[in-house]
Amino acid sequence: MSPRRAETGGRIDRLRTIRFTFDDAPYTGHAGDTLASALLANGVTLFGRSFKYHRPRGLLAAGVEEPNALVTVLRGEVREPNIAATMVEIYDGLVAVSQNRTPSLAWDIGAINQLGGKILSAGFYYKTFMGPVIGPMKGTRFWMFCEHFIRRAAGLGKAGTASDPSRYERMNAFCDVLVVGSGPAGLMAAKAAADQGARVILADLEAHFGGSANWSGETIDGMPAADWAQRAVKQLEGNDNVRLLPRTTVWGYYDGNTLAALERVTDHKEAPAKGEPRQRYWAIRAGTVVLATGSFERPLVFPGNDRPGVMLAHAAERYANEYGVLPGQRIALFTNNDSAYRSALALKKAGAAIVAIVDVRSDVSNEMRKLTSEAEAELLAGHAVIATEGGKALTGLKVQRFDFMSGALSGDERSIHADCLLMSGGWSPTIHLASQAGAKAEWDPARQAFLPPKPTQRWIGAGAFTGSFSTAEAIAEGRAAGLQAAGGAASPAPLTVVEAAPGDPDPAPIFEIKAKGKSFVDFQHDVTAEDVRLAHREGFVSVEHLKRYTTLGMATDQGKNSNVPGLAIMAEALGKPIPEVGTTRFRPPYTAVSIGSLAAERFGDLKPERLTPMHDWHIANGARMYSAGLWYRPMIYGLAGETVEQAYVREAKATRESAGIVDVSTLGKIAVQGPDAAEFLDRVYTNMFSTLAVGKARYGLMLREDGLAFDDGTTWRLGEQEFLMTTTTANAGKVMQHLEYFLDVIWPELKVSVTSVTDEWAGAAIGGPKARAILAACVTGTAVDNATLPFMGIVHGQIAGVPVMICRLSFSGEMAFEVYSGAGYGTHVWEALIEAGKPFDLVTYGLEALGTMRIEKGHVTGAEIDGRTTARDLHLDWMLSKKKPFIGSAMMDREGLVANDRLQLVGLIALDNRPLNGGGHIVEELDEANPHDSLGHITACCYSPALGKYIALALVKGGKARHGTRAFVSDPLRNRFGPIEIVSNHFYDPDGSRMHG
Amino acid sequence: MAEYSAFSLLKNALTGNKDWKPAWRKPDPKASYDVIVIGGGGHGLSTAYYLAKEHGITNVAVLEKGWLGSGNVGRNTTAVRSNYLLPQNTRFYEHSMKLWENLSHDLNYNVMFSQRGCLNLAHTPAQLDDYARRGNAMRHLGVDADLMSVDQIKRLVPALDISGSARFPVLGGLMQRRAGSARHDAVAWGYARGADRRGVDIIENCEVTGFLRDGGRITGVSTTRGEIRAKKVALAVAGSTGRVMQLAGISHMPIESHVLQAFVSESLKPIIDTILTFGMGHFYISQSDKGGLVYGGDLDGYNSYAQRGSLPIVDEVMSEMVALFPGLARVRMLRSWGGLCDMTMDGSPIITTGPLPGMYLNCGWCYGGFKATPASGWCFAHTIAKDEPHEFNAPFTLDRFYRGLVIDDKGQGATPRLH
Amino acid sequence: MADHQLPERLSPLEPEYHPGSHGNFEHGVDVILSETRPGSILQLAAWPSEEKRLIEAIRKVTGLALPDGAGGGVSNGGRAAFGFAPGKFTVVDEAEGLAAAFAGAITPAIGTLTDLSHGRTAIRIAGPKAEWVMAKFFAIDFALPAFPLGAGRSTNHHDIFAQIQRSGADQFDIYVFRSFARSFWKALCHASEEVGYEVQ
Amino acid sequence: MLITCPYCGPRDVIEFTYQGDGNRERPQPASQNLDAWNAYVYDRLNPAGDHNEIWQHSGGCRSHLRVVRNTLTHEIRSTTFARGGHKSADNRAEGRS
Repeated sequence: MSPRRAETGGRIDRLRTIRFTFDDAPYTGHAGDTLASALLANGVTLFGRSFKYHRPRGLLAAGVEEPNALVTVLRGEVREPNIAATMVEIYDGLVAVSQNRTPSLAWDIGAINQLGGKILSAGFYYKTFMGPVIGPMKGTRFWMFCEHFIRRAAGLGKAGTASDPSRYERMNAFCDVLVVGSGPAGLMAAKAAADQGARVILADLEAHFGGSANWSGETIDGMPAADWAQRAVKQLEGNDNVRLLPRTTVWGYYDGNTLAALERVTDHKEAPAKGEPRQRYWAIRAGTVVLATGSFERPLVFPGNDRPGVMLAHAAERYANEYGVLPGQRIALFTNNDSAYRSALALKKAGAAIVAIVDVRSDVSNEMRKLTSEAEAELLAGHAVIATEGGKALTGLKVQRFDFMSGALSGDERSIHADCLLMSGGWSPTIHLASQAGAKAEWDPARQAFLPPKPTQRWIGAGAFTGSFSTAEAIAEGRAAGLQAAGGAASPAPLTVVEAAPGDPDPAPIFEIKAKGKSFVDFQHDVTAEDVRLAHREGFVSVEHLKRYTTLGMATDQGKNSNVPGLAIMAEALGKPIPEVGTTRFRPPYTAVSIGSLAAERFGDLKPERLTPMHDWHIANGARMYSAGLWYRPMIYGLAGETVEQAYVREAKATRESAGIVDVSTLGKIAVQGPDAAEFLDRVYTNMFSTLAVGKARYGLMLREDGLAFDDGTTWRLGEQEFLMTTTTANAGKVMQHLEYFLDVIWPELKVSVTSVTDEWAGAAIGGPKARAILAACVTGTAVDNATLPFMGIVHGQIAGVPVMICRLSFSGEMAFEVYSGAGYGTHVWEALIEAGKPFDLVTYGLEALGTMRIEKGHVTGAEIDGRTTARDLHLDWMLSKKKPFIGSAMMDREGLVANDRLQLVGLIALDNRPLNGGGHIVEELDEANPHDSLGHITACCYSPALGKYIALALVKGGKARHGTRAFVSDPLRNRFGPIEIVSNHFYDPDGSRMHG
Repeated sequence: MAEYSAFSLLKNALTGNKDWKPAWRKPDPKASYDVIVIGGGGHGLSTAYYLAKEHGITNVAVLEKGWLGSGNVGRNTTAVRSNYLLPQNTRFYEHSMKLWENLSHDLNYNVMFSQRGCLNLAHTPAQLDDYARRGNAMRHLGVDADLMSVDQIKRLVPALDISGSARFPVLGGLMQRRAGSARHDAVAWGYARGADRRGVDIIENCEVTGFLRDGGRITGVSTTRGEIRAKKVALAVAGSTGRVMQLAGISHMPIESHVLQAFVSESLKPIIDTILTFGMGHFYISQSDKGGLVYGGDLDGYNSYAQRGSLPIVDEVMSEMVALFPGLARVRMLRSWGGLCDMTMDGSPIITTGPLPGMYLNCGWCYGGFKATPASGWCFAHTIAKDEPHEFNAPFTLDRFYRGLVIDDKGQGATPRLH
Repeated sequence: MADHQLPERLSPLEPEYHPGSHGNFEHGVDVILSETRPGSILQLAAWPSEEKRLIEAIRKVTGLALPDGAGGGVSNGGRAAFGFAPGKFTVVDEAEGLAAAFAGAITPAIGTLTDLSHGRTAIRIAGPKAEWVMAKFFAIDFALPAFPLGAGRSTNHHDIFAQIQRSGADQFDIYVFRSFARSFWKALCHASEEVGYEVQ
Repeated sequence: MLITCPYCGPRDVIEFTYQGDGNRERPQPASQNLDAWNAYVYDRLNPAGDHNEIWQHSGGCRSHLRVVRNTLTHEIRSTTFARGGHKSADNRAEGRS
């Protein structure tokens, strides 16, 4: 038997022994143990080091609020830092290590900070480290020098860089009633709601349902409370309409009664089953929420209250009753309220000696006096603990007479030997979720606690959450809440009989004992009562200033232990009641949640891949792909040994000399249908579409409402009331929403429907002098000669037995055709075109060659239509119809949009015959050392096989007037400087003779 | 001798820290001032500070409805940078950067400005070109900028997944080395103390409930602490601009109020030594001196004054985070909060005289307000003192939208949620 | 052209479609995944106030009588129809050529017809854990009372838009954009591993 | 936040795209009143309280909705189709009458 494990008792499985290590030392525990209880059972008292002073710390709590005992759990290379040992269920092979200590927990060099003492007071860093105003350490340098060391000293656990192999998942859930917390109140609420037929979810952050019933030692309905809870759970398990979620922390209460919860599915297992997630993120949309989240016991603030061995009273009770572990053999208690007496008795029953109960109150009730004598303890009423003794474990404490009206200490100090001191500063309801839901907590002077506000969303409170601390009240309120949440009528129920220790729920309003020595308010962050008073002295008196100046409540426990004591000390300093100091609003999360769980199913799969119908063909045929938004598109089809430039030059050259084919399936395609389709397009595009003949296509330009260019593309008239609009790949979704907005909101009278048909069609653009011959060789059912298929004409036919639609339009500047077929036939048609093209030296080309040919032609794309350019800037003013208003027409002529010095589209030729870079700038005077006075920038560039030169498109101030002038490219980022000539953007075949053929 | 120094810390430690003075006084408002600055956030406080320091105007009150610094100066991710695309923005933010670089000395308050750089990751060739355009634009204005290779990035941030197998592999990045982060609250407190020591009255818990007028001219404000008159009334209430302007009878502004969430992880030993942004989404991250990872992403995307975040953005931000750092999946998000952003129609701010006589307006900080704090106050003080803008803020007029002179760094047009 | 002359359509799932049992199937297969490959997927949209005539046209052409109510639908062997937006319906037939059959029935006065037979990929999930797996992706209530038999829903999983019809008590047909289908399929298989799945 | 689409029922906000201030009036297409256009494009009421706004159910039926939502509490007061002819959220089934 380990040193502190009681012979009997607890809800652990003593037949199952579990082996684990902590800081490389092997230990054993039992199934049902947490890391905290198992280590405690093994006699471990030192669990962690504090943040600032690196003081030795033991367990303060037994649950989620533990601020001291933080460990890192290792799974191979994968690290999980900052986990409270109280929340780690042990499993065989568990490896846990302590944190924030060098070299070891017992001997930590960082403890030297304690010598800094009063220099390292709250906010000291704001007052120093500024460094000299002159010299090599001026400016920010001295601070950054100091910061280097400060950063390494700060921080808790160490995160890993090894990728987490775990799976995370999301689950969307809907229910009538979500019950948060499975203590007596929550269990009763769940049962009452389930009995009404409601869909119920019951969630509890602990591994086992039951809450305080698991360790209270009370009797409910004649059976031990823990058994009563188990019976209730069994009943719920049998219901189809109930989902039970143990190990599930409801951490966020969002708008619309949407709650976020984290289920730790396999953290307690050696390994997950196949496909089983480590954690599951529940997004729960609840009709009504029952908040039965219980309450936290508060520490008291007195000198030495952080010494290992000083613990919350209920935590010790829980270690004894739930885990069969005694946190000490000789236990003293220090309290301002009645609940500690019950704890004393429980520990006595578990086998410890209770050496004293120190109560700040002088008038202790007879009931409590009776409990004291049952515990065979000495009662020191009207006393306070003023110091603790010991090193890394408690050896004793000092008490003195205390006047709780004045706070004054008097009389002789008395020493008491004890290896464990339990404290109770009263209880704070766990109102975090209610506060997150959007309302301010209310201070209750009797309970000396913030109670939940009036609901602003659909929730009902029950039990200790509402300030009703007795189990009998919890059961009654839980049942009523469950009924109400399920819409059931209140009905008389057999009274549940609870046998519990008596006690007044109201504590004395004492939070701090002022005596010599460091008294901790925030344990993890080492914020002392003196720090709070210093903040007061310096004017940081509002609760938010207090928090921010001292870091009180900013530790991993988020103030669960420190909030109320901190406020109380500030309130006293200010001479104001606590509610006037304020309480901070709680925000999500209630407890820290893993980032992986929030990424959930998108961990390792951030965005879907969007693939064209010919994707697999491209891969199989050597295409190098790159992503364009979510799409993957071929960049080049490189031959062995080719550079990217060699490949695209070859592809572009071959296209202009014979023919090339490119996958254009990614272009946005929108079916615009209905009697008013033509009228609608006239309003949407700057140019006319109502005049377009059926069977013809037209290039169109759209503006935004503010008059700037938005998107361009061709639109095909397939029927009197049927158009196929194409958009740029990047803007497909935006254009669709733009059209839908105008049809729904602005012009609902128009009979037009728009549908995304991007995925319906596979598109292949085939261009070059031999393109028509290739089509003629494989298209059946239609001729493709100039008469049948003129420029911007559309025909229907078949290729390899598949219906196709062919439009003669050109982006490359060559005689070119876009061939559309049903997406399921895309590869079939593509392969047929390739086959037909073999005798004609057809090449496949990728986006690089596509870009090269468009630069040669001076066509614009997203690099030029960048949301800041106008039609005029891009020399597209010929498309602005004067015959009709269109979206953007009223705004496009405002002074700023027609100014002469705007950036305008031009072409550039590198006069030094060296490559240009996208994003290079243009200057009139070259100054490599101090570049200045940029005229504009390169939007796209390439080597032009057609011109035999390095060329670019650029946006240049007053660019049109600069045609024929010389300037310089100035690209300090890539150290590329050199002369250029500014020319028209139409480099190649400006009159379009090749495409008109 | 400086009030704050290592020596003063030592001296005070010896006397039990009993002699520290309040960082700023808590005066009652006077009946009138030369200038009233509405808004005790970073911008309002720095405006008051520079009015006193640069223009000798010390008969100034800063009115704050709640506690000082309760707005966005205390609810941001503390990035300081001047890596903008458009010259109007770059010049202004670079002026701010220069003020930042000497701010701790200027204020005798350590604002912990740490110039550990800001790296924008690029994931496509086109994006790399975009960043090159931006970096070159900065260089042509004398601002530091460099492109980093994948190898350099890997050395700088070893925890980053730079493998080619990532959904959006990292191809390079744009680095501004002088960028960095600072301690946000310290900026508010430092300016408050600096202004206070120069005679400015900082009045907390004083909510403006209306404007006093003489004819069309604004002559003061009514507040929860009485009427206060002033020759000039300046607004620096970003996040609440719409609400306050409505008190002045101006019902519409080219502004929407949006919520921006931010997040902090539990404290960790150093793992990210720079500010990093993701190019295929909207995500940025740095690590505070205390060790918490500080990160955020996109706006929630709808008008709100609630400071309440929505869940989908939480999920989105975390998804992008672990896409970049798959090793951080087990690190835990500790805290989240929401700040109110004045989103303008082009994503750039407004610092101007007017729009009413006697009024001066500083607003529209979108989510770039923190880094602007020094220059915003500096330029606003100039504008108030001289009744005309400084050249740094001359482009940031209110009428630029209507005249087609927008400063649209992202090219998104009049859709505030996209800036 | 007659249907039999057409080559077989290529499925976008092809390289990732692995018939057989996968995941944690040793404890039983709890969902079955398949691509149903209908020949025709149409979208029909009625002008406001013409909805009844459109519903009647659907009944005439397909024999499917749509129940009243938003998102109402019916699934009948090889054919299915459901509403997915105001005045808008998806109609599916295992055979090709349904567009031609509707050509005369949907006059310009009633509304429009858009053929999406290639543009949407139909994936079926069936089995006792179908609701559980679906809930991993979509924020809608899949419980039978909330999502009755035959009904349709439009929803999305981030970038992936989906129309879903309940075609059985524990069976759903999911229509996704073809270009996203492979990614969605892979994610669906991944999410099904936990319960054990079979691809048919 | 949940928005009750008149067609699809209550759905998570993730399915919707915010389309901004619903109070704005677009001038007649041929209007040359630049002030009116400027007001339409750039000016916002931006109230702290109930706000009339447009949302698109972009991840659902793709309808645009008029939503009255409180910007202080995010409470949604009403939801109707932006396009006439279809009824409000209270009458889902009537969408097809």
